[in-house]
Amino acid sequence: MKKENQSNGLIWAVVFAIGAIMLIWSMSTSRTGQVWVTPVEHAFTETGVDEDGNAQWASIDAADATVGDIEWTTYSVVPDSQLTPELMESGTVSLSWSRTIGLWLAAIFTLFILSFLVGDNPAYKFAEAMVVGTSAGYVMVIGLWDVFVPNLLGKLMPGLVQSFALPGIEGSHQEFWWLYFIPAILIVMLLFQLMPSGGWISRWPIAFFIGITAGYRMIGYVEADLVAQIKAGIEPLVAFNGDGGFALWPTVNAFLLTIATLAAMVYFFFSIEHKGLVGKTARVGIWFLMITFGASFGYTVMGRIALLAARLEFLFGKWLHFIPSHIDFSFAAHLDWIILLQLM
Amino acid sequence: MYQFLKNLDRRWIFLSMLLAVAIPILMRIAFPEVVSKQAKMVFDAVESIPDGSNVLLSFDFDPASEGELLPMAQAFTRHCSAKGHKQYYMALWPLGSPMVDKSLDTIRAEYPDLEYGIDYMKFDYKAGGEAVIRMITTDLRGMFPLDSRGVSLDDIPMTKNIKNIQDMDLIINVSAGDPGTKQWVQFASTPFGITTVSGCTGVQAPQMYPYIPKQLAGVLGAIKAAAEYEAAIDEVYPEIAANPKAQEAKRRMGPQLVAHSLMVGLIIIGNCIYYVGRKRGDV
Amino acid sequence: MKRLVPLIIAICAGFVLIIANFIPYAQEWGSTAQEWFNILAVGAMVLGGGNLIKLHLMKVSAKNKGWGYSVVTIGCFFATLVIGLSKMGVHPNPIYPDYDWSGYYLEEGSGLWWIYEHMVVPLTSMMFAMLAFYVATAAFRAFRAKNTEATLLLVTAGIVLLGRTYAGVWLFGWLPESMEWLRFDNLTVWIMDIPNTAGTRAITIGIALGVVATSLRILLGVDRSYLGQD
Amino acid sequence: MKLQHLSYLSMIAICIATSQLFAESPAPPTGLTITDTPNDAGEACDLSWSMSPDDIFNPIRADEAEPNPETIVSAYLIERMTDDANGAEISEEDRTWRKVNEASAGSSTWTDRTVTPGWTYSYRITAVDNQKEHSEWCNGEASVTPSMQAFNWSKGWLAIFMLIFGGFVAYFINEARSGKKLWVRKIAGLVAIDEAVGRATEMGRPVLFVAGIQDINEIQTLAGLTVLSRVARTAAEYGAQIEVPTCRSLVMAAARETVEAAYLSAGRPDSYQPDRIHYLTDEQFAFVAGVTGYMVREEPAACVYMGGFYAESLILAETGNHIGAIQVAGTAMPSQLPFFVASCDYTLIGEEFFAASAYLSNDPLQIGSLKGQDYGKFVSVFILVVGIFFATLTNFSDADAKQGFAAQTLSFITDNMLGDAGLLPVSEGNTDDTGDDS
Repeated sequence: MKKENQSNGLIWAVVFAIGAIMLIWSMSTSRTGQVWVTPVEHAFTETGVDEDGNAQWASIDAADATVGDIEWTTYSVVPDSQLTPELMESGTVSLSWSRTIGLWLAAIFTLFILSFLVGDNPAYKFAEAMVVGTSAGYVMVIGLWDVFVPNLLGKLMPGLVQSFALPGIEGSHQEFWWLYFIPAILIVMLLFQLMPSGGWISRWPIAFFIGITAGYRMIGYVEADLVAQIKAGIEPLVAFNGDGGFALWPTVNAFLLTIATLAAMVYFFFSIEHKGLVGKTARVGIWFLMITFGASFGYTVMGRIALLAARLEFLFGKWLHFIPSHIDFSFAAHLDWIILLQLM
Repeated sequence: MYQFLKNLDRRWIFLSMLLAVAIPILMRIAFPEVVSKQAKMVFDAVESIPDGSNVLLSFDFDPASEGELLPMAQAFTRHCSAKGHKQYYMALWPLGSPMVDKSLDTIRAEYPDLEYGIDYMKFDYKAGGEAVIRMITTDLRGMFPLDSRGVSLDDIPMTKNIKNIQDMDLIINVSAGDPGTKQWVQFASTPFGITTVSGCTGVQAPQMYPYIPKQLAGVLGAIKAAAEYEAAIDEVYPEIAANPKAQEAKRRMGPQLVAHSLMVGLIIIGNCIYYVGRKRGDV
Repeated sequence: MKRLVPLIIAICAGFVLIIANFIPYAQEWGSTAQEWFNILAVGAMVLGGGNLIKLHLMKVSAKNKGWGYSVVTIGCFFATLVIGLSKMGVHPNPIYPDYDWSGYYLEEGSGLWWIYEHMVVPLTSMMFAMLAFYVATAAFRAFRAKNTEATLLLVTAGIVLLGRTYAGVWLFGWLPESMEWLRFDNLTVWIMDIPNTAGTRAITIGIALGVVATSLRILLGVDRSYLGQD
Repeated sequence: MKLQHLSYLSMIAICIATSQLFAESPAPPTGLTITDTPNDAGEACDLSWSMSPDDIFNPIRADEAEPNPETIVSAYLIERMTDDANGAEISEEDRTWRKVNEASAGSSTWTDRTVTPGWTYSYRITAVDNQKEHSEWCNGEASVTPSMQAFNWSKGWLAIFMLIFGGFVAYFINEARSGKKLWVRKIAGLVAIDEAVGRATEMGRPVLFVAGIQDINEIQTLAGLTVLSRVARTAAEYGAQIEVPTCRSLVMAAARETVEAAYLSAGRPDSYQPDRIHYLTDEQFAFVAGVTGYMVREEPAACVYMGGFYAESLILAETGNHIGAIQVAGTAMPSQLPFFVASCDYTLIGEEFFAASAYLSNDPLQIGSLKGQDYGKFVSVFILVVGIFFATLTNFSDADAKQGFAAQTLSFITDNMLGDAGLLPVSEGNTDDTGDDS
């Protein structure tokens, strides 16, 4: 299986050469990977107090802000199409170092992952280590701010949460708020798994949710996938035109649809041996399953290529500033050449 | 030649795929689109409801699928904005919220007359997937007491009288997986009969076909259908047709065509090798 | 005892939820349970994250091969966690400017946003985009007309691939109107409408029944592999 | 009367008519009926009315001439008043008529979902034209008190189906328990798992098991864990190492219980290494990056993928193929099946995957459930065939015979059994108001 090394050097050389040429070319002609921003001032002043005693604030022009008002600045990106040399020299926009570095990092990390195609290498290992660590931290942050704070703390201690993180929520307990002690207790029980001896307590919350899953999913699947699909399958086998005449092709299609559905279902019978008539029907069923898989494959390829196109557009467009702005529809006339070139 | 192809290093295939996608992008090749039946069904579902209807747009995808689904999501946004529908945005994926923001940016830039809170609004991301869907079919406020800016729903004109999503005239779901179209069909469209259309990734599209037309009013599968949908919009709304930003999906079809023909070429070559190999008896 | 109590918990929880589905009074219990599940899943991240860090720390302290990468993982994990939890660089919500912690944790320009935009997004979406390469090799290597089944698979895939681009229209543009159904784009529509719908429907119904049987095995206490040992 | 007078009179009449025309209001909608929405928790009321004759969408207008442009209905305004709050205090706002909805022209039903169970409400409706002129109010025939129902009868047949399917499974489990031998066909690919683990042992390389990327609130993950229990047991018996990276913390916790129990039942609790079952990250592609990295470095001899998979399926399967591992996959994600079929040595398709978890355990009770599953399938096929038969029959009969036996049976199957129309068809005299064809 291992015959990679023969062409390893050649492939690396080709990849590096293409990349280097593009990078040098890009840097000599445009502002490769630069992000320019324009500052946006925000200022707020206190306008009064509402019936609950909370201060009310209104947005004001930053130039009018005085002591006691709250002010901050954000930055918005200047689109490439608007970024002219005159604007860059006017001083109203500035080069954002953090975003420029970020863009370069993003491009380099993209290439690191891409390098896995050539073979496992330190660059990929680095990117892999980083993406695992970063994303694990990221999902924990999301879980805390999106679920833990509003849905657990916000229910159990609404006053506290209202006063610091979510000023928009009601500061008092809702009806049945104490029910949320249950998930809190379940979390504590789950963490018993960290104990060397009390690990079995953690089975309780797991068992609870496995039971819930079994009951909850079963109904959903029966209702939407079983009953509704049987209902959708009930269609007349014979079709007529609008004027009452017999319609041949719709009838053939209706027959095919029904036969194919039943045949494919026969394939899934477990307690009948696939011999004789049943065996033949099951075989036809597999054929239709294979057509289904083929269609699914074709559709999926389309999606995957769109994803790659998006990443390459990021590299060539946002980073290297290579992509021309006009769309060329004239290639439709040269389709034969494109396909011929492909097959070469 | 046969020996070379038989022992072909798979990295040459990788390289040819890279070039097949990269070259059309760099040259911005595009091809004309013919509107298919499915794209027409989806277009009609949005077009046929009266102007100003309530439309729920749930963007259940993340940056990983942005290349495939964002052009479609943007096309839905433009179509709804041009029709003056009331747009309620939500996201069931943790990283989906920024995708909705891109649509809101589009509205602000291209439809400055539309106002947040009156013509469009956004719910924040909520964890829970299908549980969120089930909940909001009966009780919207139970799940979303506030909008994404932290304002109570009772203080927003367009949500003041909305009890739950059964008040929606149409659900548009752009989805890359789970939770996504299947869950919307299972928990909103099937039990409550809310008209639903889906824009989904190519991989999901074939699974959605059995739901048409009763449980789903139409499906847009991947970038090709998005391009057709763009073409359908162009026919009715010339101002959108004139907007180069509204042609994203069509532009993406250039690399598609070249890459697809490469795929077919690879399948053919693979089978030639297999056929020759079997003749020579070394398979 | 260590298995019996959780078994009873699972059985009761499951059957209550099945019945709740038919009782209007209890129809939201399932959603509530799922909400609790999400809370528990966040709590469980302490287990998962802790385990991740523990494994990598062990690698570092044992100076295993590639321990440097473990340092990267640990560093990135804690950096993201600290930046995200402290809402570094996040401004307050403009409606409540006096609440310092009221801002959106992923606000543009903030620390977590920077990590998300320049590290999480490019890395994960490039990983996803790698599929474009893998489908190519899979097609080249695995799609061989060995038997009827494989032939059907690859012919369908080929038709759909071409039918979903302009090539499908272009290749068969010369066909007379009466033969237009043979054009790849029209054939694709037919494949999706008839064989694909049938196959998918059979799979869907089968899966639903499989889910019923699997659920019942759990609820009847026949399958208890998740319960560990006594 | 003189002719002159007559013309004066007629002029006056025209003046009055035109002045009235400008202030003309549309004709009101009629027959507002309010009912408590059936089968719910008492949180909704259904309203229906007959459209105003000035509504251009009104079907009775179909063959009338041009509508009067001054009185075309643009919307219906619905107001509500709370009569009784079940003993609670009624707020000032609720005590008077207040607008609850503006329905668009052409609509004749609306469901008010802002009601409180047990309270009593009155409704009234008016038509509004483009000049904002209101018609006279049409008051609802009676007030309504929404109440909670004890049982959702629209799901009655669903309950029956659950009982039938569940009954089959329970019956055959019981059969198996009483010692009856049940035959189930061999599922290709399951034998391969033992083989793969054996080969891994010979080569001294680990076995990789991935239980999908979903959490334990998904059935597929549970089915995957059942297979894991078997794989872990075989690995323990052979003395092979098993590696289980997980995408969710809870799956890690559950998988540890599973594997530990498997090692114990294989009689080798001392070789169980909990750290081999470890969490990576919740993020799908970061998880894949980690797993593929592990694969190219450690080169497991066997890879088993059992659970809910998404796009990562092909990345895993192609990488596994590249390192030359034996690969067995099983998933109920139809979209990922083509990739597993193309790249793995054996693939369990959809239902087979669920069956595998029972089959592998070798437990007669679990195999009994497979038999029950088959009977469920048989019932489904039967209903499908009967339904298609009657649908075809109905299609043959002409339009006048739509009330015939075939049509009624078909409607019973699709609307009652498979729909939400309740246990039995609505009686003859009551059919006119069932406008929906769901």
